[in-house]
Amino acid sequence: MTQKSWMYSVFEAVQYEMQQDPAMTWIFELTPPVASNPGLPVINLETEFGRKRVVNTGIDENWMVSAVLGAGLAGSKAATYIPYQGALMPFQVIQNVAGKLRHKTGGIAELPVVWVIEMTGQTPGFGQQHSCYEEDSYYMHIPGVRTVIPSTPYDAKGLMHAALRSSDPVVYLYPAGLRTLTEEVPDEPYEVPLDKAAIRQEGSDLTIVSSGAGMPGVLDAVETLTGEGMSVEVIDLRILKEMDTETIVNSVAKTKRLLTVDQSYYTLAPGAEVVARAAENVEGARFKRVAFPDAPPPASPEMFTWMRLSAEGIAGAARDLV
Amino acid sequence: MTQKSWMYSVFEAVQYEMQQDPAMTWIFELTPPVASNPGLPVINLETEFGRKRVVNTGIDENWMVSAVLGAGLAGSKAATYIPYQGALMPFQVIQNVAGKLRHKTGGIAELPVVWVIEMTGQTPGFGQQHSCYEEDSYYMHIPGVRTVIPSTPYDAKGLMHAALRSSDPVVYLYPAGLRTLTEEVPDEPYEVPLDKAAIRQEGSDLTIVSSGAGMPGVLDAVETLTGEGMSVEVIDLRILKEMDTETIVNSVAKTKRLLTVDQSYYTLAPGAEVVARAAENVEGARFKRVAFPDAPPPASPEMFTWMRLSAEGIAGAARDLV
Amino acid sequence: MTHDLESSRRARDADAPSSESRRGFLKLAALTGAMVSTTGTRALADGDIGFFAKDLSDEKLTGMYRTILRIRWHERTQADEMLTNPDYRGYNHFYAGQEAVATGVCAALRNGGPFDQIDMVYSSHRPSGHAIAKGVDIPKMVAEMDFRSTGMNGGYGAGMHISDPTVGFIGADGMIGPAPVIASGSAFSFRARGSDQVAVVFAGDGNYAAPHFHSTLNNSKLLDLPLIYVCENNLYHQYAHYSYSCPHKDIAEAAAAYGIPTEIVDGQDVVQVYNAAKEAVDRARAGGGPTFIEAKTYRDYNHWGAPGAKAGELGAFGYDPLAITSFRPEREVRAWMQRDPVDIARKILIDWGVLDDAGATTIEEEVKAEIAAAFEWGLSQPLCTPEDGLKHVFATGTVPARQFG
Amino acid sequence: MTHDLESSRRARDADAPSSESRRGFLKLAALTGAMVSTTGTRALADGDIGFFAKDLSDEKLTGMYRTILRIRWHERTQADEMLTNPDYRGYNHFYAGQEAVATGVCAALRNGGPFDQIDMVYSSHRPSGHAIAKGVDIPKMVAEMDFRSTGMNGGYGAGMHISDPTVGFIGADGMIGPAPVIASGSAFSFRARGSDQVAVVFAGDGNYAAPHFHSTLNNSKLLDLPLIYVCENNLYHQYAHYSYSCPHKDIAEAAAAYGIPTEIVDGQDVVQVYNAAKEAVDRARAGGGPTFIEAKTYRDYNHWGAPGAKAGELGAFGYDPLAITSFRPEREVRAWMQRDPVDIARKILIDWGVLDDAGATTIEEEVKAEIAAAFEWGLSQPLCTPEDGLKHVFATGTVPARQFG
Ligand SMILES: Cc1ncc(C[n+]2csc(CCOP(=O)(O)OP(=O)(O)O)c2C)c(N)n1
Ligand SMILES: Cc1ncc(C[n+]2csc(CCOP(=O)(O)OP(=O)(O)O)c2C)c(N)n1
Ligand SMILES: [Mg+2]
Ligand SMILES: [Mg+2]
Repeated sequence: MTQKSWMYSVFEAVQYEMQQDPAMTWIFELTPPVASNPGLPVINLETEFGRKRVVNTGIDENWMVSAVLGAGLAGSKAATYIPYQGALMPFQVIQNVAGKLRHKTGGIAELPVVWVIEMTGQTPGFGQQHSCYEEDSYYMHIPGVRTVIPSTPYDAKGLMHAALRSSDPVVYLYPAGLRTLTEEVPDEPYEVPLDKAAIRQEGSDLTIVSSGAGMPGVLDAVETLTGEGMSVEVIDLRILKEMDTETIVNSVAKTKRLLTVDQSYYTLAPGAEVVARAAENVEGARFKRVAFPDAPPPASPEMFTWMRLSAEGIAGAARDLV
Repeated sequence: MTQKSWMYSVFEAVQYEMQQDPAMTWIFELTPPVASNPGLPVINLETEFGRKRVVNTGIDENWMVSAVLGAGLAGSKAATYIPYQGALMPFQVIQNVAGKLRHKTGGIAELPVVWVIEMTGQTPGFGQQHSCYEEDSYYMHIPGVRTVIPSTPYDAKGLMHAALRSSDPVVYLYPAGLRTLTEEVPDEPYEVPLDKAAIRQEGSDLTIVSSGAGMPGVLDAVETLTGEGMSVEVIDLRILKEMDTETIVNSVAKTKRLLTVDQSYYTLAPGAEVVARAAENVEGARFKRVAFPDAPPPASPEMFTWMRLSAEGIAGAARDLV
Repeated sequence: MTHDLESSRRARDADAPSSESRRGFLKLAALTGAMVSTTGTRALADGDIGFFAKDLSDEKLTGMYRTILRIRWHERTQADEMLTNPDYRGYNHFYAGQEAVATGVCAALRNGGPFDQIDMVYSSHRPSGHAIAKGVDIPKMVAEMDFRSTGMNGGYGAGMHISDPTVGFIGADGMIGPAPVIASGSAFSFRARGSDQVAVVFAGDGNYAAPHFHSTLNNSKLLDLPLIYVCENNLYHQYAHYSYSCPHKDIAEAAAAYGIPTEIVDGQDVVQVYNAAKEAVDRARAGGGPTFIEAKTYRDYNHWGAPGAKAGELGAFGYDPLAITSFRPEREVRAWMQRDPVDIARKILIDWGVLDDAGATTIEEEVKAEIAAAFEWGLSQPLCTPEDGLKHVFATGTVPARQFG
Repeated sequence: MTHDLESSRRARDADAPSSESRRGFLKLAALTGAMVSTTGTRALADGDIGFFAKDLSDEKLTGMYRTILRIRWHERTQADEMLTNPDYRGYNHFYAGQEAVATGVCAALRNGGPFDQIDMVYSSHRPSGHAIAKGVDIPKMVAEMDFRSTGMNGGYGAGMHISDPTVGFIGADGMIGPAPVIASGSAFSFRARGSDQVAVVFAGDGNYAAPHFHSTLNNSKLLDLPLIYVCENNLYHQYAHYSYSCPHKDIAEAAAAYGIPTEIVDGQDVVQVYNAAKEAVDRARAGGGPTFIEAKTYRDYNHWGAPGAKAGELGAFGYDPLAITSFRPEREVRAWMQRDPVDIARKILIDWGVLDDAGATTIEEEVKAEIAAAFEWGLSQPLCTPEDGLKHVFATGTVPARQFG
């Protein structure tokens, strides 16, 4: 076990799977398939596997995603890395082709494909268009596609292995803000299951549910709240589709208080679904949602840092609820 | 006042606005801008306004939507009719350009544009890909775009007038299944506001919230339920963005029972947002959602008619809840 | 259930040995050469229709004729079902008139064998001709199109979504735009894994205007992908002539601009189509990259279903009521129907001495019987079980019902 | 705050009377003609650089020189801020090296007057040169780029989203793909309402691969739209040479395939760019449809911000650390910087007798002072009010805060 960055952990999984399967391909555009980590060899997929299998293409994210789909249909494991700027360019082909393919063929089509789709780090100054934190909702509504959103290097690696080994298409949301997050990550391959939320902390007063780049702020807030004597149960969704209802409902049944935390816009953020499932299944609970307002993210750092998630905002909402 | 079809009512509004504004344009692909109605003159935008203003284009819905956006930015009122097959082709430009334009320019950009986007009628046999009932959720999550979904000919006309007169971009969802629905519709122009839900019936035992092509089934179910002595309040959302929270919360505060009904897939259907808003604001209520399962719509009529909304399914869920 | 796909599959196998002597080509050219032209680098002598087909076995040539007939009679039978049988629920975007295109192309492909060696075909909303030419099981396709649980795809997909990867028929796609791009992805994977397979996409003239057209050709050229783009230019997209969406007279010009070899062929003549496809396939297998084939053709029916058609008769007439900007004149339909791909193929085979008139008629009768049996079998199959709609969303498991709250 | 946009706006006005006599063109051609070529129908005599610019007033020509300098010094000042001022938060995708393109094109446009008569420019992620050339208020742009509440867009948009429709600068767009298609929509509306306005889009070589490229050119040609597509081919997209995404040597070939008139110009030479733009504008105003101009050019800085640059010096050197497949060699940067658009413009004006050396230097000093003042003003402006982020989502009202639960 070594301390590894999120980025390195992801590429370690990809490298391993490409070594195992000589047909597997990787398509990229502006994010080089390169990762380095102190004390470990540099990973460079392009030089290791050559330019027939690892291709640097033009600015056409729809082609990238569609090509990977076609490779999968032809029996080759395939993946691509879509930078956040192009996060929704390939939406239609995922929504109306890929997600429906297995079903429309009566179970015949196999789709061993992974689309890594970046979500921007919440960098002040980037402004409206370079701020795709919102895509989680769009991809989560699609049936037939497993949409995952890791929040730790450990999960990032394990979910990448699981995704690449699955014959279902996987949208692997990559929160760019977590790229340099570091933790102990095993060197050998392992899988994190594609259908289980993670309980990051157990508690009895309140359930907080978040995912992806929302998690660090939640954990900070929870540290404060715990210091104040509140017993918080923290759930990291990890999987948006199929969402792990059981873990959520069991927790809310216990705490009777649910706070959801989303970087996405309030309306129909993943938290809406979490609240709705809990509300359908648990009586007499109380609910609250913290999210980005229903406004595009402004460029001005003053406006933006006030509008995005903060540990204080989360903690304040938690106090209100309990 | 004359009995008019949904389709005729919509084109009556478009025709009027094009007569008022000689710069206004209409772009179509396979849906001719033609409507007829017993006792009324045929409307044919192409012959009336000529092929410079009314254009029949190739199969490129992204161009259609983008062109309308560009026309709007250049100061021309503009609209297009996107058939359901292309419902998500122009998604990115609406999500990442149009919805953010006013905000990113600090309020300067004016966008007097309307994108009519069809949702399929729930015709058995069409199957997965020709079944875009799901788009309401995708468009509803976008800030900066007013997304409306009329369910009656009266609203269809009034919302079209309001949409064409608004300087905000409007996604006007057109449930194709309602095309031939008929009611009394005034001949003169009028507006239905872009921010108000409609209470279709008042009641005290239960609130049912639905929209668009979900409404006829709800009204049928409510007739049965009323016959059984249940007092149902029926809300037609009409506007998905900005959703009229007040009407929903007031109703649920009264009835303490909320049933949402969506043609869209269960996960993150508009009903998720309705439930979440009510759950945040009303304590001690009970909630239930009826929706299409998280599966693509199969072609087989046996499978499909069992999976889609039905008045019996809705009535059954209502009885369970009360 | 009587249908014999084996023999025709063998006949369609492009890799079968071909030892026959050359045949009287110039004679044929006089019959069919009118529309021949190319934009590729290879210039054909005036009146010359190419050469590959001359070396095919009688069995293979007869198989092509049989395939054309199968497509035709499948459609005529289905159209009659739609027009006369109130219990029939299937539908189709009919391919009649265009049969020689699918047949000629697929005859140049590898249609059987292990999945990692077979050539792959991507089809459109107008798929039944491509499917039959690629070798799918017709009775199962008939069952699928009428939503039967034993259909090719369990009744889940029907008309616009039929698929059978075991013969390399990746399948129909109801959307205009995505299929060619996805097909280029299959071609990408062939090249990456060092396979000599080729990917073929059939797309209409309407697909030209889709933004995906550019992506497909650009990336195929840049990466030298073994992709064959077969543009079936039947002059119309849904309700408008292609000149409303394309500034080129020949759509192939657009492909040539990328530096991609192109061929324009008479899509009514299966031999011409085969020759062009064979050359494209050979080039692609040898690592020479993509080819764009434009087949000039026409559909006998209207865009969708059988409006304007009469039971027992081929073709649909009268203006399509929804086509407001640009009509499909009845005279145009009748003129094109004079150049029927069935008749042309039959004449060629008789002219070449592959068949005589009686032999051709026998094949036609056999095919009619085969198709009749396919419908008899298909339409007697069980309907689907409602709850099964919750299956096959993912590889495993069933999603919950949500329609009852 | 001292900045005088009025005079330069007047100078840039393409409709201003032009009465000057012709000037010594052949001499100039020897200086700048090396890279000239065209794919359009108009063939230029060898060594001839076109003719429109000869008839411009001294004031207009001087205005173009001033514009180039404004763009240059705005960027050098901003780069220095980024490199030396830890409080400076703005950023940019620098345009230095490409100034002649924006300047030459916008000099041929109508940049003032009522909104329904002005020509409209769509820009990219690399917008500050286009913005200045179109005539935006530079101090307000400086304020915007540093997120100030009195900035051009209230601090909401900053670097990648600047916009000022009052001068027809519809604005920057951070995405690769959409802008050209949207620009074609403005052109569509001009034609529909019978206006003689033109729409111009500036897009990089990277934009070629986007599927939108096809949509833009295809529809512009089909509908004869008054659109001028200015492709700034600076050889690289973010971290790869354009040959990784485009099979053409000249991207203009791709446009010519649609039947669109094309011009390839030396993007370092403002006069060549102006001439091509003038011809395109005249054609578009007269109803002759679109033109595609490919300007061969180069950027002095790396893709984004100022890595590899030194304060007080022009350009950035050293390999971009993220560019793994395809490098931008330092020698290439240095070679292109020899053909500096500022120097070329200055030489032309002196050669033509429009300016003498002292006059040129005076203008440069004036511009430096103007830009210094713009930064002084811009960076002393108030910051934004956090709550204002909830405004301007719609034309009226404020959306609710949701970040506190
Ligand atoms: C994205 C999209 N938009 C619209 C349609 C509706 N549509 C189905 S087929 C068709 C016409 C296709 O024309 P062409 O490609 O020429 O094929 P043909 O029908 O002539 O075989 C259209 C517009 C669609 N299926 N997908
Ligand atoms: C859809 C999309 N994908 C990726 C990006 C990231 N990106 C920004 S600029 C750029 C390169 C653009 O190259 P080019 O068009 O040549 O313009 P240049 O930067 O050279 O001026 C890329 C890939 C983006 N902005 N939008
Ligand atoms: Mg066609
Ligand atoms: Mg470039």
